[in-house]
Amino acid sequence: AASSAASAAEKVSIRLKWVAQAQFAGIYVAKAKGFYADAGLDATINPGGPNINVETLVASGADTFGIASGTEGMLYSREKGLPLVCVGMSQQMTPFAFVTYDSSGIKSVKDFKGKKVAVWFTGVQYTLYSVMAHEGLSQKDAQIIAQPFSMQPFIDKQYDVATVTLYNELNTLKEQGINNIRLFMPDDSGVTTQQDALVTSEKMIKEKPEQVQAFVTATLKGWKYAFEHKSEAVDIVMAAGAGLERKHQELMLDEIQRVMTAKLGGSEGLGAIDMKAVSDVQDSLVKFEALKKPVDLKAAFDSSFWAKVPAADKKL
Amino acid sequence: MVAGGVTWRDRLAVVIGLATLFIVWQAATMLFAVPDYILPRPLDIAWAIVERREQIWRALLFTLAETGAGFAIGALIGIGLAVCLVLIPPCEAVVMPLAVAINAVPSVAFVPLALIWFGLGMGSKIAMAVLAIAFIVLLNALSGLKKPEQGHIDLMRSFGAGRFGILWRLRLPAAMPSIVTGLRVGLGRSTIAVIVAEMLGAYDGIGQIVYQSTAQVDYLSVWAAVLTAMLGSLALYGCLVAIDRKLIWWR
Amino acid sequence: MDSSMATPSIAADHRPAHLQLINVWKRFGPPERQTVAVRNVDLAIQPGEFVTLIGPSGCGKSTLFNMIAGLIAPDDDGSILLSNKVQQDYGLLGKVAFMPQRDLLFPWRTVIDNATLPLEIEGVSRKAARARAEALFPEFGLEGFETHYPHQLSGGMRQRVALMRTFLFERDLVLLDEPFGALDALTRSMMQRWLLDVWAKHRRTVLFITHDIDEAIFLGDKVVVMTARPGTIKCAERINLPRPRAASVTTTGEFIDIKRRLLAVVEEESLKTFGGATLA
Amino acid sequence: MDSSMATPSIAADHRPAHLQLINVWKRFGPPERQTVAVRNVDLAIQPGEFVTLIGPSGCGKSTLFNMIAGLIAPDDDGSILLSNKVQQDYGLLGKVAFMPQRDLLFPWRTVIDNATLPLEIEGVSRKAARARAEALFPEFGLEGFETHYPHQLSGGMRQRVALMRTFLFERDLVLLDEPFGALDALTRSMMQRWLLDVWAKHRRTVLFITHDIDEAIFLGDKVVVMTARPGTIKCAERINLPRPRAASVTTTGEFIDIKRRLLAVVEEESLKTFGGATLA
Amino acid sequence: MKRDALLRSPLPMLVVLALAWWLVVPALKIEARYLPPLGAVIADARSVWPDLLAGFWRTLLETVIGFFIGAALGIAAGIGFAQWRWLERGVFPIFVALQSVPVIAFGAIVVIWFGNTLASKVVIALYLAFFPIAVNTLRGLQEADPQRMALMRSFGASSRQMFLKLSLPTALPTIMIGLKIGLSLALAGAIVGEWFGDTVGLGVMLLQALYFEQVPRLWVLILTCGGLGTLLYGGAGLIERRFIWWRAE
Ligand SMILES: Nc1ncnc2c1ncn2[C@@H]1O[C@H](COP(=O)(O)OP(=O)(O)OP(=O)(O)O)[C@@H](O)[C@H]1O
Ligand SMILES: Nc1ncnc2c1ncn2[C@@H]1O[C@H](COP(=O)(O)OP(=O)(O)OP(=O)(O)O)[C@@H](O)[C@H]1O
Ligand SMILES: [Mg+2]
Ligand SMILES: [Mg+2]
Repeated sequence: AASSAASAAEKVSIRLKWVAQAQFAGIYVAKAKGFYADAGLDATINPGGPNINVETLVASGADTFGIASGTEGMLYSREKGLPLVCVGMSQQMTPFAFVTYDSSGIKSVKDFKGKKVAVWFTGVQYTLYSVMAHEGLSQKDAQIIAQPFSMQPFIDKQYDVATVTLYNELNTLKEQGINNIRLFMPDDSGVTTQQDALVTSEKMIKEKPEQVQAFVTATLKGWKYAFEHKSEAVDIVMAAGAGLERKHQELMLDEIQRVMTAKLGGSEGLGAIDMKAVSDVQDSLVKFEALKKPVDLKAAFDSSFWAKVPAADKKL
Repeated sequence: MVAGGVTWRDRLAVVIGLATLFIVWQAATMLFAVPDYILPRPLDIAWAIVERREQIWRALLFTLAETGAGFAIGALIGIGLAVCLVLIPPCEAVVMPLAVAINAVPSVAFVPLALIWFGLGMGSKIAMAVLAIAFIVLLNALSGLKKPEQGHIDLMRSFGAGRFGILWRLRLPAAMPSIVTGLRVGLGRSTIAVIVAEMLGAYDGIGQIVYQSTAQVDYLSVWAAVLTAMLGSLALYGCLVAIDRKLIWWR
Repeated sequence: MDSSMATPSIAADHRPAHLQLINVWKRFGPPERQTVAVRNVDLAIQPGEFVTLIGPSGCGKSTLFNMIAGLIAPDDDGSILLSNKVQQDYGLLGKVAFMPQRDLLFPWRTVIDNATLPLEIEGVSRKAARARAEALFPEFGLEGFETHYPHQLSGGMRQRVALMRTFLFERDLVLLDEPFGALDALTRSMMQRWLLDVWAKHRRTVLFITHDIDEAIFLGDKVVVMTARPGTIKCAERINLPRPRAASVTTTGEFIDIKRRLLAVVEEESLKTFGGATLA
Repeated sequence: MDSSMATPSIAADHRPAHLQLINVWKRFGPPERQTVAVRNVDLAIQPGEFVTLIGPSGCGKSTLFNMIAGLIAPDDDGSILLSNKVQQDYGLLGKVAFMPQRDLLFPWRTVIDNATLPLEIEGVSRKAARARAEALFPEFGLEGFETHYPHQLSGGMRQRVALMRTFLFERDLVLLDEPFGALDALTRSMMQRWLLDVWAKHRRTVLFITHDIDEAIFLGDKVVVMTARPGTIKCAERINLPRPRAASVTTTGEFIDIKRRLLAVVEEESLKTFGGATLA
Repeated sequence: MKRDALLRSPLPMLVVLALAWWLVVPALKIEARYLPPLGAVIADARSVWPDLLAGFWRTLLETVIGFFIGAALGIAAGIGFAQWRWLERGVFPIFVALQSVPVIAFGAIVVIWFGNTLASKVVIALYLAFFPIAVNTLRGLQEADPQRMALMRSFGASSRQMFLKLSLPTALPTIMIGLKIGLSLALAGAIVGEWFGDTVGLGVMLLQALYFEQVPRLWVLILTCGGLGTLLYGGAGLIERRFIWWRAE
C-alpha cells in the first residue's frame, strides 16, 4: 500500500474523540513523522469535543477514520444500524477505575453496598454493573448517580465512589495533591472493556481497503514511535494543542502506554482486538438490557487489517 | 391597533406554522432517506417520546422547574440591577462593564464553578439559568427604564415625586414592553443554559438524557428529549406572550 | 445667593412677597452658540396674587416657569426666593403646583388615574383620591370619560385633564402654562370662571401664562409683559378692575384702554422675533 | 358608496365642489360603550374656498379632519368626495396637506429636516428641499433655529415648524387643526397674514379649525359651526366681508354682528358639554 | 471633562477589582479552586501567551463574521415580521422553538453539515445572535407612534419611506439593545463552536481547561473572553452614541 501512494496522496480525515492530548499521541506522531504521508494518506486530524460523536461522523462519511469510544460504543452503533467497523483497539485494558478515599471504609467492590457511587452514564455504567455483578452485587445495592465531567464534587466528598480514567482524571486528582485514595480496577474483577477503537465505515472497507490498511499500519507505527521517543511525542502533541501542560501530558502518555501495552497489547502487539472481551461485554450489555439483541460481531470487528501490519511496526 | 388578547387566528397560525415545519421535515427525511443518526423523522421521534414518556416527563418537569426558578430569579436580578442603576446612575460605569464581561464568557465556562459553589443538584442549574438571563433582562430593562421623556420626568418631579415615585409610577410602566422583550429573548437562553449544565453534570433532566443518549448513539432519545424541551419552553413562551399583551394594553 | 439684595424690593411693596425672582438668567447650549432664554428677570409676587404673564412666542416664559417649579436650575447669577427663603437648586420641587404647556398625560393610565397621579404621589389612598377627582369631572366637562385612555381624548379634553391633575395637587403657588390654549371660547370662559372661583375661595398665588391679552387682563391682578428673547420683564401693569369680574367687563372702556396699552407693548416685542418685518 | 346622492347638493351650489362630505359618521369603541364622535355631517366646499370650523372642545372636529385627510375611514354610512370622485377608504392619503393638532415633530430630526420631511417623501432632492425651506424661516420667525432639535424649541416655535412642514407639502386641499393655538397675539396675526397671502396667491382650498371666533370670521369665506358631541354641522355662515381684510375689520359693526350671532350658537352648544351648567 | 471621561470608563473599576483580588485571596485564604490568587493567573497567562493571542484573534474573527451575518438576518427577519403579521404569528414560534435547542447537543450534526471549517463556528455564532436581534427589531418597529405614522401617511409616504423615516429611527435604540445582546451571544457561540473539532481559539483552550480542571487557566480564559466581550461591546456602544443621540424628547 505504501508504495502506491507518495505521489498522489489521498485526502483523509481522522476524528478524535477529544481535543488534542497525549491520549492520541500515536496519531499526531504518525502525522508529524510523515508515516501517513509515506502510506499515501494526506491526513487531517480533527479533534473532538463534548457531544461530538465520532461514530456518527465516521459512519456518515464526514470523517474517514476515527478514534471512537470503545467496545460498548461499537456495539450500540451497530445495533442502531450505523455502518461502522472497528479495525483496531488502542487501549487493551479497561481504562476506567473506581476511586474512593481511604477514609471511606470501602475496602473492596463489595463494600459499594449502600454507598453513593458516581459513574459516567455514557456506557461506563455497564462496566460498573458488570463489575458489581462479578462481585455478587446487584445494581440496586448501591446508590448509583450520574457523575459530572468535573472531579470537583468527589473532591468535595459529595459522593463516596467516583469513576476516573487512568490516564486523565486520576492524574488530575494526583496533581491536586489527593493521594489518600484507593482504586478498584475492573480488570481485577474480571471485567475487560477495550477503549479508543480505530474505526472506519463499511463503505471504506469495501471501496478503499488499501487506505484502511495504510491508516492502521501508519497509526500503529506512530504509537510505537511515540512510546519509544516519549519526549519527542509530547513535543508533537504540545504543538498540536493550544495551551497544554507538559507535565500532565507526560503523565498521560505514561499511563496510556501502560493500558495500550497491557494484555494482548503486549503479547500480540499494539491495537489488537480482544474478541473474547468483546463478546463478554456484549453478553453483559444484553443482560442489563442496554442492548436489545446481540449484534453480528464478525461484521462489527474486523481484525484482518491489524493482522496484516508487520510485527515490527506494532510490537514494542 | 392591536386589540385584546390572543385570538383564535393567532393560535391557528402557530399551529399551522409548527405543522408545516413537521410535515416538511417528515417529507424531506423520507424523500432523501436521511439515516436516523443524522436527522430522524418526526413521527419516529414522536413515537420515541410516547415510548419513553415516563422518563422524559420526569426529566422535563425537572428541567422546567430549574428553568422556571432560574428564569424568575434571573429576571428579578436583571430588573433589580437595572432599577438600581437608574436610581444611582454613577453605578452604571461600574456595573455594566462587569456585567458585559461576565456575559461575554460562554455560560458553560462557569459550569465547573457552579458545580463547586452550588453542588450537583438543582442549585447549579438554577445558577446557570440566572446567569444566562439576568444580563439580557438587565440590558432591556435598563433601556426601557430610560425611555420616558424628560417632560414626563419633570412633571413627576414637580409633584414632588422622588426617585422611587418616578420609578414606580413612570419608569416601570414605560419599561414594561422592553422588559417583556428581554424576558422573551431570555427564556430560550435559560432553557439552553439549564440543559447544557445538566449535560455536564446532573442527577436528572433533559440534559442528562441528551448526554447519555448521545454517548450511547441513541439519537431518537436525544431528539425526543430536545423536542420535548422545545415544546416545554414554547409553552412557557406562550404564557409570556399572553402576559405581554396584557401589559401593553394602552397602545 | 445674596439675599441682602432682596430687601429693598420687598420693602418697596410693604408686604413680604410669596415668590421673588432676583436677577434670574438661563442660558442654553455651549458658550459658542448659546441661546439666552431668560435674562435678568426681577419679579415679586404677593401671597394670593393672580399674576398673568404674556410675551412673544419663544421669549422664555416656559423656561421661567420651569425654573420656578424647580425643574431646571437658574444660572448662578441670581436667586429664587419662596416666602423670603432662598431656594436651593431644585429645592422648589413639590412645593409648587405646575401645569406644563404640553399635557404630558401618561398613555397607560386612564383619565382618572392621570388626574389622581399627584395625590398618589402624596400617599393619598386610591379610593380617596378617586373620590376627590370624580367630583371635578362634571365641572371640567369630562363626565363619562373617567376610564378612557388619553389617546381617546380630544386635544382640549387632554388639556382639561392636565389642569385637573394640577389642581388636585394643592399647593399655595400655582403655575399654569397656557392652560386654556386648546379650548373653545365658551369652555374657556367656563374654566376661567371655575379658576377664579377656586382662587377666590382658597386665595392661592397663581402665575398664569397666556397668549390671550383679554384673558390676561380679565383674570389678573397684575399683567407682566416679557420682551422678545432673551426674555426679561418689559413692564408690569396692575389691573384695578373690581372683582368679581363679569364677562361684560371686557367691553368697558377701562378694559379696552388697558388692552390697547398692552397690545402696543406686546406688538413691539413680537416684531423683534420677525427681524423687523412690518404688519400692515 | 352611493354617488347618486351627491348630485342634488352639487347642483344646489351651481359649482362643482372641491370637497364634499355626505352623511359622514364616526363611532369609536364597541357598540355597548360607544362614543359617537361625528354624526351625519354634510358639507360641500368650493375650490379655493377658505372655510373655518368652530365648535366646542371634544365635538369631533379633529376626527372629521382625520377622515378628510384619509387617516381614518368614515363609517360605512356615508362618503367623502374629492373633486366629485368618491374616495375609497384611505384613498385621500397624499392628496391633502394636513397639519395635526399636536405638532408630532420627529425628535431625531433637526428643525429644518422636520420641515422638509414631506418634500423628501415626494422625492425632492435634499438640497432643493432645504433651499425651499430656508426661504420660509424668517417669515416664520424661526431664523437661527434651523439646526436645533425639537426639544430645544418653545411650544409656539414647534407649532410654527409643523405649519411650515404642512405648507411645504403643496396640495390643493389644506387642513389646519388649530395651527395658531400656541401663538401670542402678534405672532398669530403675522401668521394669519402670511396664510392669507399664500392663499390669495395660490388659491388653495383651506379648511381651518380654530377656537378663536375672531380668527374664524377674519380668515374665513365661510364659518361652519359644529354641535356638541356627537358632532354634526349646526350651521354655516357665509362671511361677505371684503378682501383683502385689514386687522381693523374686526372693529366694524358687521364683524361684531356676525361674531355675536356665532357666539350665541357656540355657547349654546358648549353648554351641553357641561351638562347644563350655567354661566353667569 | 477628561477626569469625567476617565471616571465613566471601566478602567478605575478594573483597577479596584484587580487590587481586591490581589489582596483578598491571600488575606481570606481562599482555596485556589474557588478563586486562585491573581499572581497564579497572571503567571499562567504568560506561560501560554502565544496560544492565547492566536486564540483571541481567531475567536474575534469568528465572532465578528457570525455577528454581522446574524445581525443582517435578524434585522431582516424582524422587519419581515413587522411587515407581515401572519409571518410573525406563523413563523415566529418556530424560531422560538429553535432557539431553545442547545447547539451543544448537536455538535456532531453541525460538524456533518458544515465540516471543521470557519463556517461551522460562524453558523453557531449567527444562530445564537439571530434571535435577540430579530425580537428586538420587531419590538422596536412596533414602537412607532401611531399618530406620527398617520402624519407620514397623510404625506403619502410609501411603506418604504414610512419605514426608513419613521419606524427605523424609532426602533434604533431597541435594535441596538438586540445587537448588544446578539454580540455577546455571538461570542459565546463562536467559543462553543470551537468545541466541535478545532485546534485554535479561546474555546479550545477553555475546553481543555475545563477538562483538565486547570483552575488558573480557566480564570485566564474567563478573563480573556470577558475582555474580548467588553471590547466588542464597547465598540457597539461607540456606534450607538454616534448614531442614536435623541433619546430625550
Ligand atoms: N433645552 C433647550 N435647549 C436649548 N434651547 C432651549 C431649550 N429650551 C428652550 N430653549 C430656547 O429658549 C427659548 C425660550 O423657550 P420657552 O419655551 O421658554 O419659550 P416660551 O416663552 O414658552 O414660548 P411659547 O409661547 O412659544 O411657548 C426658545 O428660543 C428656545 O429655543
Ligand atoms: N381613538 C378614539 N377612541 C375613542 N374615542 C375617541 C377616539 N378619538 C376621539 N375620540 C372621541 O371623539 C370625540 C371627538 O374628538 P375630537 O378629537 O374629534 O374632538 P375635537 O373637536 O377636535 O376637540 P378639541 O377641540 O378639544 O381638539 C371625543 O369625545 C373623543 O373622546
Ligand atoms: Mg411656552
Ligand atoms: Mg381637536
